Amino acid sequence: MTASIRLTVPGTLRYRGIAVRVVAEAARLVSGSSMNDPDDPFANDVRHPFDTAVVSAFMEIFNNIAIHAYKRKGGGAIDIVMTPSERDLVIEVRDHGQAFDIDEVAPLPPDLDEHSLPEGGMGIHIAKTMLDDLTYQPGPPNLWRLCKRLATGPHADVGRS
Amino acid sequence: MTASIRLTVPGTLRYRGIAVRVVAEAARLVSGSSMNDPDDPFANDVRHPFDTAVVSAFMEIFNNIAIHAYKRKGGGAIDIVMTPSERDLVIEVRDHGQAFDIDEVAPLPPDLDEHSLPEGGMGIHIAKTMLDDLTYQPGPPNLWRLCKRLATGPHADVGRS
Amino acid sequence: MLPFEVSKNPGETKLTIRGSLDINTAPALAEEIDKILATKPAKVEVDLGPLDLIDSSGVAALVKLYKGVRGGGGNVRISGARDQPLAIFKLLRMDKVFNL
Amino acid sequence: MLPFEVSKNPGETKLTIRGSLDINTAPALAEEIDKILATKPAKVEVDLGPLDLIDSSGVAALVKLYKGVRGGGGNVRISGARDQPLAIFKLLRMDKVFNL
Ligand SMILES: Nc1ncnc2c1ncn2[C@@H]1O[C@H](COP(=O)(O)OP(=O)(O)O)[C@@H](O)[C@H]1O
Ligand SMILES: Nc1ncnc2c1ncn2[C@@H]1O[C@H](COP(=O)(O)OP(=O)(O)O)[C@@H](O)[C@H]1O
Repeated sequence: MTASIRLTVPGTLRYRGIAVRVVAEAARLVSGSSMNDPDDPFANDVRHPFDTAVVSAFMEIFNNIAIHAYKRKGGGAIDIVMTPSERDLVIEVRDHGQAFDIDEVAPLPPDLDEHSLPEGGMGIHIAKTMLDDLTYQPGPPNLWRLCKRLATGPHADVGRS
Repeated sequence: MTASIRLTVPGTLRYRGIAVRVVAEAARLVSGSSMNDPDDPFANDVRHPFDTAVVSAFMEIFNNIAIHAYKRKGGGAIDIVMTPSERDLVIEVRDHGQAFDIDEVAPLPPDLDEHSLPEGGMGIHIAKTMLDDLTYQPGPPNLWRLCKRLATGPHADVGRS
Repeated sequence: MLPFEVSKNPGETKLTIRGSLDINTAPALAEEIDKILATKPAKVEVDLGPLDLIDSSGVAALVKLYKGVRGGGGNVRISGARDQPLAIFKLLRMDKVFNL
Repeated sequence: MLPFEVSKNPGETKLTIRGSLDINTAPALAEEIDKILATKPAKVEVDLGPLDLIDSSGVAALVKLYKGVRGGGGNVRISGARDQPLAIFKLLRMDKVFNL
């Protein structure tokens, strides 16, 4: 089961839905949440904690590439390679947009109250916290590597915050 | 809107669900049946006649590659390039499995009654009839080209039988 | 969960098929069909209302059921086909034989 | 169809959000939120029961609503969050502020 699935789409938000669906399916191949729900061949809820973590992180990475790397103008592709194994899912995402320095991204304030609720700057934090490992290597192509391991204990696969 | 979406999956029936979903989404980009149904982000019914035709044809082509070209053993990839435009969807499907002579495929009997109902040999017929154009070019790689145009008149996009 | 349900009443077997009847799900239905045919049913009702998608493997399973029941002298009533499955039956001109 | 519904009763505005609240759907909600805030509502009920998925853009829209209503002296009650949206609120530690 270490064969890869590869999806390449234009780097705009129009193709976000397709990419998110494929990633959700790839997550399901690992988590075992049924791929062919007989009740609805296209049912696609994200319920399993593993699927939740993978899809949540991937949505942020995709948004950021379309918005920040490609500046909402497209002009390049987003290339996604998903490698499901029995224990984990590794997703590599490549783009040819503008690179950035991920270490300069400010962390979220540690204690939130009503007044400090953030209205932005949550994407990288969500992706990092949902995954076991997230790395970014500026390119070209810029390369994101997302890794999520299937937890064996209960309640162990969503977030580590 | 002439950018392409490309999906590559291992050539087994395990990946059929992912491929069918992506093709359904690509069809929706052309037919305009909503991709992000707000009521259910993952709702994926195939209802629009254009989507019906594309998905019906593609399912048969995918099945045949996994079963006949790769003989249910995998061992190679299925590479799918979808090019949606305003008026049509072109899907190219490539495999490195065994080639065959499509002209030798026997047509279905023209008149069906209870006794002549077929229990096989319907796949190519379904794909051809659902599409505006279906070609096969033996390889390697073997290349299927599926084309469906968006009909402008009513009731015009399903089947031509 | 299986993509179909069978309920048996005296003199009638009812089969409800849901979701996607395709190359991945048809084999399980074909096994069930063998069991149904072994009972030599006089009447089989097939409800395709909850069926969203079908491919030629799924059609083949239904044809096998139809021929098997008719060959044993029984009757088959298929109802509820809609959307993509209905388009497929029409394309194959099975809508008339199946009385859809 | 919009991914949200607004109903206004005297003294209370109810907002129901469904499906996916994300970078593609949040802008329409943000416009609606501007309209709601312009009425200086005393109480806003947000029902997230039918919400399946949210991303940081969706969260930002809800934060804007929350801060706007509170800043105008009103109250916000958010209820019904489940599955992926609930996981996101917990991760961001907003579950406490939002009282989920
Ligand atoms: N893929 C990317 N390419 C270029 N810049 C990025 C990318 N992802 C994130 N950034 C930068 O990092 C910042 C923080 O990203 P994020 O945490 O997702 O919050 P937000 O997108 O809401 O600003 C962004 O504002 C942007 O400057
Ligand atoms: N992709 C393919 N590669 C090799 N042979 C194929 C392929 N597709 C179809 N065939 C051949 O054409 C025949 C007819 O295909 P089809 O009409 O789909 O019916 P069925 O698959 O039920 O036999 C198959 O039995 C097979 O011999």
